[in-house]
Amino acid sequence: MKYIDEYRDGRLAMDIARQIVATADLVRSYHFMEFCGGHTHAISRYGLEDLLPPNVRMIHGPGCPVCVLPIGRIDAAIALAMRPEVTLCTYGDLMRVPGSDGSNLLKAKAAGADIRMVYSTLDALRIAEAEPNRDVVFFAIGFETTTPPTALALKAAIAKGLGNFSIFCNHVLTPAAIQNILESPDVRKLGTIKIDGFIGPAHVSTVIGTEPYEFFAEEFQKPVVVAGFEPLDVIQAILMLVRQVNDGRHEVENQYIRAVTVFGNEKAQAEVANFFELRESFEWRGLGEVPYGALRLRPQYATYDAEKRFSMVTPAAKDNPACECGAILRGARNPADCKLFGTVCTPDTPMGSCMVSSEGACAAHWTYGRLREKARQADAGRAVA
Amino acid sequence: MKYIDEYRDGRLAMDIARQIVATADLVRSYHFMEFCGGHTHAISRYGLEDLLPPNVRMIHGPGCPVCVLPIGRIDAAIALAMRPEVTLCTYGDLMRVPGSDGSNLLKAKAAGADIRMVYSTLDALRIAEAEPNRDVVFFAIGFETTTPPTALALKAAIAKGLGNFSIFCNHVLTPAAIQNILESPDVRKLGTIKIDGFIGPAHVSTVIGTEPYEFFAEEFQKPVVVAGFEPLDVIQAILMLVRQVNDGRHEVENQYIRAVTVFGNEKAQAEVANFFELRESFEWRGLGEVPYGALRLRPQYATYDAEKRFSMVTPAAKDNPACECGAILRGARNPADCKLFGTVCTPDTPMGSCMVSSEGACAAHWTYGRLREKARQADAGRAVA
Amino acid sequence: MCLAIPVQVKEVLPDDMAKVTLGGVSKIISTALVDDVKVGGYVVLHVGYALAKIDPEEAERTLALIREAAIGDAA
Amino acid sequence: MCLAIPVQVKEVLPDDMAKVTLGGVSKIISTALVDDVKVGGYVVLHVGYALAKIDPEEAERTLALIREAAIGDAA
Amino acid sequence: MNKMGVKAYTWKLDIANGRVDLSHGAGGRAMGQLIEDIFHKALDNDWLRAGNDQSTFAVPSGRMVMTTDGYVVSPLFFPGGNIGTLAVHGTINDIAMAGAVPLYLSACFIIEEGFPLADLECIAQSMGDASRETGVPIITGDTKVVERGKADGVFISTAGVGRVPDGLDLRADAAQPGDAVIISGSIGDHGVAVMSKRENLEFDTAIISDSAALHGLVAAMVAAGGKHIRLMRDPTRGGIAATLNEIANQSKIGFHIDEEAIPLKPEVAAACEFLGLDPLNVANEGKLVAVVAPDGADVVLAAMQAHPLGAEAMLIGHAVADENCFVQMATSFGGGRIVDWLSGEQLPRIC
Amino acid sequence: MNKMGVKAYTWKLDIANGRVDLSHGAGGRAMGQLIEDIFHKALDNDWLRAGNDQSTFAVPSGRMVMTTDGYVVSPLFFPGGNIGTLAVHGTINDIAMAGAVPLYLSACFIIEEGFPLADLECIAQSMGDASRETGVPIITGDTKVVERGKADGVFISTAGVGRVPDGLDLRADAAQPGDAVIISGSIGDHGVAVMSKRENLEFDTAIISDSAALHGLVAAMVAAGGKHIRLMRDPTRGGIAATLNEIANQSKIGFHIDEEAIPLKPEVAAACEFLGLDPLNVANEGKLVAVVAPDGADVVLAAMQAHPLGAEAMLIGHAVADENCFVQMATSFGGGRIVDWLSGEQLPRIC
Ligand code: SF4
Ligand code: SF4
Ligand SMILES: [Mg+2]
Ligand SMILES: [Mg+2]
Ligand SMILES: [Mg+2]
Ligand SMILES: [Mg+2]
Ligand SMILES: [Mg+2]
Ligand SMILES: [Mg+2]
Ligand SMILES: [Mg+2]
Ligand SMILES: [Mg+2]
Ligand SMILES: [Mg+2]
Ligand SMILES: [Mg+2]
Repeated sequence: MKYIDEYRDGRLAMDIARQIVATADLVRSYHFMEFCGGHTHAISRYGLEDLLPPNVRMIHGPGCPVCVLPIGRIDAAIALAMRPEVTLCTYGDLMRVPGSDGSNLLKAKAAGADIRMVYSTLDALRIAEAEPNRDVVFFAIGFETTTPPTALALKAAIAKGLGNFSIFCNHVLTPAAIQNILESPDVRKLGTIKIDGFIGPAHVSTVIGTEPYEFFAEEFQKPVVVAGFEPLDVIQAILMLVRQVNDGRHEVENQYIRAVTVFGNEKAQAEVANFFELRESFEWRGLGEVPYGALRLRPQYATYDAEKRFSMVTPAAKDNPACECGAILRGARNPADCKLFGTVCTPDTPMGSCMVSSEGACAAHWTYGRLREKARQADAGRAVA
Repeated sequence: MKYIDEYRDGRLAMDIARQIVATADLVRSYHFMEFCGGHTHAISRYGLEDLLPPNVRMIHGPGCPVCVLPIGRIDAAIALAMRPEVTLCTYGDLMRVPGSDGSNLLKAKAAGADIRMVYSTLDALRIAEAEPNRDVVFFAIGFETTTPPTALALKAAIAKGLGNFSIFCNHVLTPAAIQNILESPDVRKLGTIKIDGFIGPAHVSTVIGTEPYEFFAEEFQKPVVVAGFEPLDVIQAILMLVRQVNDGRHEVENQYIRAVTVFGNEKAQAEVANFFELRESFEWRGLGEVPYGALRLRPQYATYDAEKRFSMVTPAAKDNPACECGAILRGARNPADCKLFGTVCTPDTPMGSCMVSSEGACAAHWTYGRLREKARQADAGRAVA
Repeated sequence: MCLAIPVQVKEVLPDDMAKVTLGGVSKIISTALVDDVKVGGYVVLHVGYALAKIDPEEAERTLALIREAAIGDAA
Repeated sequence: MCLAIPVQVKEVLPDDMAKVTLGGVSKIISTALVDDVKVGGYVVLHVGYALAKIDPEEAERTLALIREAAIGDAA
Repeated sequence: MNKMGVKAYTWKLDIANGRVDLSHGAGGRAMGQLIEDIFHKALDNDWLRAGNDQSTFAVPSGRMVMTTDGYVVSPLFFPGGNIGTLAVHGTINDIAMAGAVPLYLSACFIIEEGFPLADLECIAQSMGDASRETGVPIITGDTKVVERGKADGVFISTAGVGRVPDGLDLRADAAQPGDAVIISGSIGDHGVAVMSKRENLEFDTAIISDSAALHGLVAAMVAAGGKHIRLMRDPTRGGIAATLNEIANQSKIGFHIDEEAIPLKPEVAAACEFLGLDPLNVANEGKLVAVVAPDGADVVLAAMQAHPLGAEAMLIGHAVADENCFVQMATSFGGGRIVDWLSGEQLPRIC
Repeated sequence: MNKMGVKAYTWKLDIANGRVDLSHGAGGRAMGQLIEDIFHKALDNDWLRAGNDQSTFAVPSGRMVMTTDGYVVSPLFFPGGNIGTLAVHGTINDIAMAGAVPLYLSACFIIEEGFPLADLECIAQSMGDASRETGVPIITGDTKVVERGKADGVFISTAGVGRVPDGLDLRADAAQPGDAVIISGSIGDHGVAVMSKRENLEFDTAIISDSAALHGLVAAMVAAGGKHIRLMRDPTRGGIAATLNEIANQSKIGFHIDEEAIPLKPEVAAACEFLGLDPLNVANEGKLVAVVAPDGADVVLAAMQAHPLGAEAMLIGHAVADENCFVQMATSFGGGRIVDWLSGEQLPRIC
């Protein structure tokens, strides 16, 4: 598969890893946050951490739109779906995200809610056209990548006069989240989390370009390398970050030049701007309220805005107090630190959203990381003995 | 079972049959028409014809509301039921009545029409209340017996403001049909059908009383005995008719005094009059157009009248030309006279409505009469040999 | 036509409804079409509605007439 | 996040749609978000929409850089 | 049903309030838990615990019998049983009707998304009870979950195998003129019990389904007069009218039966009056019709009447030579009629 | 399926345009005609023609195996097969996975009102063809019709019985550390072929389902090295990930497998990229996983590769001692990962 296989060459990765070892300064440590779940997934899936020297460590960031959705938004979506007139369309990823009290959309569907899994906003539109008696709501989630398809669906619904289509908008914004992390007390003042640089999102950046990262690089003096999601992309990006740190640079570099430009996809940006506007504040699970961290429909499209159309209320979040997702999303803790990990919380019985999405740090650690953790512990045991 | 078992005593029936033999004048013949399918059913089911002397013969009349429904009304009901917004509710009897080209409601249901079998108009109302998004049409058929329950359903729908309920009215009237038969050329002029008297309907008469039959008895000088549907009721009524003929009387007598009065159920009549009015003319299968032979909703209830609400058209009938149902319903022929009987036309594959309804003359003959026909033929064979 | 059966009224219910019974089987029906329905009385039931009351004396009289007819014309 | 794959455009269809292919599998997608989609070119596909075009020269350059990095810092 | 090996599940199934969802059919751990916590617990035997996709058993040489039936009854629970008891009894009966000894059953569940776990457990428990009472274990099974609106609560298909006693060979075409027709008890109980709970038909009656496994009764019949038995059949869908017409057509004979002789509970007769149905067309689930050579009628009937499930057995008629294959009945009124198959669905009628 | 005796029907079934309606399930003549004109004609054998509610067959003494599966695939027709071929192959395979010779099948149909007769005939014909090709007759069956909206076209449950070769005893808990894991061919073909036709997912691919009966392959394996085979399983729902995890948990071992060794068609890999799925979780219907004692791995593998259905067989890994029962995989990239069961339904993902 062109543009896939050639970026999955394990031998080349080994070679680059050797270069990282050679380049990294032995007397200092490097902590890089990969913002995106896609990078987390690649790191876990391909065992990239095993290739890195001990002084180069990756911190898994909050870049999974499923993981950052607050529990109250899931509860609100379930309440909406239970309305007899409503058909809720959603991406499959959301079906098992836990709401309050063990609820989720899969169980709501079993309890009678009309919930349809779709592959694309185009499918949701088709359903609204085919079933004019149903109130079809698209449960929209995602970062800047997934927002333009929602905008186009809304545009098409308006053009077709589909009065029975609306959107429950949960689109969130990457730069706001990164800024929030960098401004958090953990990172800024307490110093409990050391971040020496960021791997920037791959597909988000195809839309927004590299330009929006310039602000942090400058303001917080942190290097950013936008990278693709294939393992060679990631490991190359890590080498680029090590070099920037060594050089004392804090630039925005673009590893993913085959698909990302400085200004991104301006056509997509324009479509989004036509229909959406910033929310003053939006709760991200783990990060709390993020100023200007999300989008909502512009007021002129209120009839297409499910929150207004159905007077939706977002109940206060009631996260499981033992779940460490929040700290994990901010990079303050690791999945293995959570008391629930692997005991009560597994991919079959997720307690937190980090375990639901296969992009989530806990799920990635469950599927790919337990092994390495064991090996590491065994090594440590041997070292002690 | 009180009021049932005591009227099914075979020994008493034999005794009365002996009295009929004793009473009937050997030098003349008696031809009585039982108007109702209920009587036809009892006569066939209990083998009453076997008990009668050869000069007392029963003619099966058109008294089955399923059998007299013209094919065009079935076609219209199917077309209505195929409308996606319509839920058609109907009594089970109608499901297999053949429309054009082998169609019926059972097949229309299989083809996707939303058709529900109900036991009572109350069920149809419940469906309309429970499913406000469906356009629920009650496919109403029946004689005076079945009309009052339809009237009450309409009354309740109006009281409850059920805007999604309507009625496809096919209620027909007994006296009009009897008059039509008596005025038909067959009977009146050609003399091909000799009718010396009528057994009048049992349950129809609980509603309309015996009074409406006085006109025929007088005008056409034919005796009428209103009788119950149990076998002893029927055989007693035959004896009463023989006596009237012998006496030269043409009175309306009431054998079914336990449930029928002279003026019938005036409350039920009033409910019917509130909501229905006479049609100038209505097609009865077999009888053709019968003046004032049916009811329709009064114009003030047009929104509840499915024919108006859905601008229904009744296509021209396309009866199977070989089907003799028409002649059978007028008493001009017997089921065994039909070329299709028992070959292409059976209860599993009915060609005409007389074979569908178990009250129909052909179905009754299939289930109960073939045996006797065979025995009779065998006897005839022996007699000839 | 018009399948109808004689059933006994067991209980008069609100809204013109009644519980009726036949041979150990009971059912709730509408009595909106008949007046003065009494517990213990019989009605003719058709498609869920009582159509008429059964007059026990007339029923007895019919049976007597039938028996009489069976014996032969005493008249 | 944001599962997306590089696919090749096989056919440009009306209404901003295109038939794309990956490893012998083809699918119809929307190209309403990108301009000048050409048969033979590659796009990044996400939830049924092309999000960006892939620049074959830059892809080649990335691979060259990766190979170079693997060999060691010539610089 | 091969998930026994999966480690203890983190969360208990919420049987009181939970519902079957699509993950219970997806082949993962949720499915394993459903199978283990509901089916294995209820059906409880070593075959299922072995956790294979199939089960094995030893057989001696001889003739075996195999059958299957699907169960789609609505409502799922009715007086005297539920879909689970039916699925055990019905398939045992189809084995027994060959005169055979039922040995093993399989059970396949197709469950609609949203089905309450409590109902599923109740059905599974009923099957376990029925299996233990009859001594016929359910040794292998399968579970599928389909989306809401693509099934009707739960459908169960069971298959069964049994062993035919040496020398016995019952066949559909074996009835001969002169043979006796025996019914093991009253007709129509099952159909009326089920209809009494149908929405829109609801009526109150003390009638309960006759659902029962007849292999014990059959064993007694075979022991007493196996060589005289031509064939047996359980008159389920379509009632004894359908069964007798089937046999008549397959054996190319006719039947003469006597209405007075057919056991019929007064409540069933009354319910049929309410609904405009003929009890001869109404389904039974714990009755059999046996066609027996004239010489053996007495001994077979006596053996039946000595068994609890045949206490009300009656000789109801005889096979006759009839090229039309008519089933004729002498009515209690004194007349005669043809008993035909029911045409179309059994529906309440107005006329 | 006991309606053979019914006389010729007046009207032919309108197979081209007709639909199943409720009368086809009501136990009357319409049902008899459906069974005779569609099922008996397609499945064509003496057992069905005998027209009993069960069928009999002779067996020698020994061990037998019984299994059942329900088939609810959507869409019903897909590249490389349909629900009918699956229902024959799948149940034969569950028998074959015991190392057994499949002998007889039963088939139970639950049909939704409105289902086109032409589709039903096509499915029945496919089953007849599959039955003849595999040499395993369908000797008994059942048909039920449910109302529109209470099923999904047609569901089929098949059960099967077979004979276990003397001395063979395959068990779910028999895998031991060191055993070889062999797969008979490429993975994921069936699941991808079916998904390619799902509404809303539709994509074009030349992939066809691998649906096939594996008893011939199994016979060759047993003949070559039966004593070395610990157990076999067909990786259907949940794919080889589920199958290996099941075995690991049942045998209390772990597995180490090698991604490079697992046969995978490029189109299947590509389709999985499109849908965000892992081919290890995707269903197969004509593949088996065998766990074989180390000494027998070569001879069993060679026997498989000599059979057309095992031509691409590969040794993909080994069992290891592991109290966690992990299935671990060396990735083609050079790393390692845990292969877990899929949680929840297999759904296309956006992230
Ligand atoms: S393991 Fe589960 S409970 Fe713990 S942090 Fe992760 S998602 Fe939350
Ligand atoms: S037998 Fe059939 S075709 Fe002939 S008159 Fe009767 S219903 Fe019509
Ligand atoms: Mg809803
Ligand atoms: Mg309709
Ligand atoms: Mg059977
Ligand atoms: Mg059966
Ligand atoms: Mg299975
Ligand atoms: Mg049977
Ligand atoms: Mg199986
Ligand atoms: Mg299987
Ligand atoms: Mg059966
Ligand atoms: Mg299997």
